Amino acid sequence: MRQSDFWITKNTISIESVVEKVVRPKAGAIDTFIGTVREFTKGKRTLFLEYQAYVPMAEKKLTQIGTEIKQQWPDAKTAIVHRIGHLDITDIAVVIAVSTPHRADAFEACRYAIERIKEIVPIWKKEHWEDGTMWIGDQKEQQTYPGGKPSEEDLT
Amino acid sequence: MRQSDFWITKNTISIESVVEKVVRPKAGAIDTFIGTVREFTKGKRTLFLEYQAYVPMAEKKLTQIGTEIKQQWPDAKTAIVHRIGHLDITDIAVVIAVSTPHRADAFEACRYAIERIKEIVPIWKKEHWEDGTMWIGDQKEQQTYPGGKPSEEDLT
Amino acid sequence: MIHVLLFAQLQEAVGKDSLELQFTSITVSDLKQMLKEEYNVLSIDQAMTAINEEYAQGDTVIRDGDTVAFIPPVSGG
Amino acid sequence: MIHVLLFAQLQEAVGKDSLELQFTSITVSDLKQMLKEEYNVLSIDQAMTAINEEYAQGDTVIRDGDTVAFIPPVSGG
Repeated sequence: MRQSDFWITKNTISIESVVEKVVRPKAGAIDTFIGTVREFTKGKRTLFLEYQAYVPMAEKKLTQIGTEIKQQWPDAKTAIVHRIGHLDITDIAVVIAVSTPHRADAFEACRYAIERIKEIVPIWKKEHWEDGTMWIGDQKEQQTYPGGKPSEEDLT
Repeated sequence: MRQSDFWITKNTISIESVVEKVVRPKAGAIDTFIGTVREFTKGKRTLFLEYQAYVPMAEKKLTQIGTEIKQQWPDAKTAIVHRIGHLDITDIAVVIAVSTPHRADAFEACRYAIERIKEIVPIWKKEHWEDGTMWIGDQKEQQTYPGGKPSEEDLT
Repeated sequence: MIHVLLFAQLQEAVGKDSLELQFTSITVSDLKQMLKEEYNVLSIDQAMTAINEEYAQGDTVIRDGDTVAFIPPVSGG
Repeated sequence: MIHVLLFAQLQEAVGKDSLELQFTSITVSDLKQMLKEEYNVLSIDQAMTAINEEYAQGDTVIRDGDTVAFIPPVSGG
């Protein structure tokens, strides 16, 4: 079994392998978020996707998200895996699992994790549509960063 | 593969078998809730649990929850399985999976499903503690039903 | 004949998981009262009632052939 | 020597995934300006910058031996 609870992979993600990292006697609730490749976005048809990551930094930032969750929800345990490379429609791109003693925290912390992934983890998606390709950025629909940097709040 | 998306089982639950029922090209987000057997509740140590269900009605009520979700989130697809019988610490008692095009709906609908399970699905948990046993009721900490019935709102 | 199903603590209190009762019709409330007295199961007051797998109110009439289930506060999940 | 890593659209615009530059020290802003002119990659203005795998501000000084990554708006998940 892999050492870390936060990793990038080129292979198919097994949901069970992520969940088993957070199962424990203290926890009664596990929330998982699974991101899959959607065929249509705003009417455009996706044929497949390509994910690229700055792998060592991405794993560091996923780990940081786990630390942030621990600070906000001390009883939580988190595991996150993100896939890179070629992904087809319905393939799993990301799995997040958070276990907590009670369910409200699991839902909130898991939601927090996916939002943070979209803010700080260096992973990029290239859409391959029927009529062309494009690197997608800025999924959170934030403004661009005038100074070429996110605010302190975004990063810490 | 089993026909229904809502079922009661005496066997170990495979998370993947529930998730695969809601994976589809339209969906980009899947939220799953996994309920596991917790060892300590308010300082009391659980040795194991026993779940009992009124099986045909429980499956009907799980199906109803799926219908309720479809009404509130028309793009959602839901699958729910609940285990009964003897469960040990960390065993999975319930898995809910909801897929939607966008993630906010998946989180909300999945949360809705687990709350509704605790309101209307005829499943009971018997705690086997170190120092005795008890059928647990009223997890939602609602009042008892003076007329021996929940309100219309709870049931429809 | 009315088929009665009992679960969880009610099942243990009565010592059976089902009963067959010779009524042609009775309201939910009256049946509860009858069982409470007959088996001394006070906790039936906290139970919901389902007739043929659908929740029913106290004034609903149960008829010959119906299956009635008494449903203590649930604790699934 | 400064090691520069490029990803996504920046990688395609420059035509390389990394560069080795002969600076002993330069600020993030100056390096961006230099690359923008040299490779005509306007979109570097939208990129965040990481030095040795941690996000850095525009006035941070990059030193000999550092690894600098330009990070276009991310789209994981």
